[in-house]
Amino acid sequence: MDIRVQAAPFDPGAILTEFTARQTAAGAVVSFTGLTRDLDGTLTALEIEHYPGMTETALRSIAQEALNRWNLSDILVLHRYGAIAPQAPIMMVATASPHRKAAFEAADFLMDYLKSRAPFWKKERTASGATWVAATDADEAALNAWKS
Amino acid sequence: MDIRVQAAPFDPGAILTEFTARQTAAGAVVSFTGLTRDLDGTLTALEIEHYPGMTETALRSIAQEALNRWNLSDILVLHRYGAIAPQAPIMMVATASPHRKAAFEAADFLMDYLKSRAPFWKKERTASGATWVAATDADEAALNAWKS
Amino acid sequence: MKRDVLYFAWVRERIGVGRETVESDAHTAADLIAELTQRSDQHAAAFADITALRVAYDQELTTLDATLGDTREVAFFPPMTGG
Amino acid sequence: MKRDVLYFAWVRERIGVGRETVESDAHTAADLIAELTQRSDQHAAAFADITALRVAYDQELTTLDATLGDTREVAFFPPMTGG
Repeated sequence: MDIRVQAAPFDPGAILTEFTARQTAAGAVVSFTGLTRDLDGTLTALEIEHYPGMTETALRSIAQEALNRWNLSDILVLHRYGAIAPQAPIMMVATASPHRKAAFEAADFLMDYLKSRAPFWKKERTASGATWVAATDADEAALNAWKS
Repeated sequence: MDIRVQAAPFDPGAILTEFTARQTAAGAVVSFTGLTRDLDGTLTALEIEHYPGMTETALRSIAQEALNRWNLSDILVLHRYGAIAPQAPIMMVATASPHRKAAFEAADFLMDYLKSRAPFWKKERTASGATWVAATDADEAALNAWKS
Repeated sequence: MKRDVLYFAWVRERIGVGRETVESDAHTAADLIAELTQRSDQHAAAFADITALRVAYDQELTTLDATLGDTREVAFFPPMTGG
Repeated sequence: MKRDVLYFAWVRERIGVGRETVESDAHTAADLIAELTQRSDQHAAAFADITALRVAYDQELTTLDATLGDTREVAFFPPMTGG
């Protein structure tokens, strides 16, 4: 389990290379990378606030839950905080498993949990001001789907 | 759409870096990398035969089907043929979308289709001989799940 | 007892500080909110709609009606938006 | 008419060649198999269990009972195992 909370930018490809190279029992590696979206071209920066004491603990606990539910040989979760440029990587998860379905499901699960259960808050900054990103009902619905 | 059929080894991280860098409208990038498994340590090489005239056409048609079904800004499919060393990358798919669920589902779909509808055949070579890998009922079942 | 109360995101912005220490014998986070609301108009504004709030006791997510017990650190924040 | 017949994976190995040109007026791939089976013991062995086989006409997957029409290239192979 490799959990990283950092302000520094990262290259998803470099992380994937490193993650893939250390797998010895996996046939399947899935990665998810979240990028700052800038759909109307007005974003100057995304700012991410987090809860320093709690963040890493929460991410570990989410990753452990995935390890309990699926046959995984490895998990990586990396999440940035602070100011993030438009179209830059915000966060990444990677899963390795002998089975591709397990790798896919676990990565999807990690994203759903991370979105609503890890203490990060996004604020979008544009030329005309700054707005906190609102959580959506869809986020909770996605989470509930894993409980059935 | 970026479709590659090649004998040469590749670095999944380098491909992901390149793929991520060219996305301008996506918030979500999912990648899947398939590695040669060597569960009991006896594999000397995996050999992949393909149908040169048909392979790229089949991959394009599978990728087009994914573009029709999901809101995707980009797709990459890369598949090797020839001799592949143990624990080396065999193939990779990557999807980019404004929405993470679309990126996940499309990558999962691509893998299921690619496994049973693209003309590749795997042969496992060990010290004691060589065996063609058999398709499983699970492969067809995975495909049928997308039809409902 | 003395407790550290932490605020994040717009809760922090409305209250104007990220952390304060309060002397409180509140039984639950909901009770603690009732006390904090008296502190200033900013507090009252931040806690106007508690259905919009989430809470952690000693860095673990819980609910506003959970018993505080010997919790040392209580954090209030909006629904999380990571990922 | 003349048709190119291609074999892959263990079908190719059993027959001993990857490609041959045949003169055939077969109506379907199943009919073509019946003709090919007469060619050699190897062909007969490769086509012993046709439920294990997949077929492509001019590089498109189809079924053994599909009409060949003016198909120029017919390929026989086991279920695919890519990915």
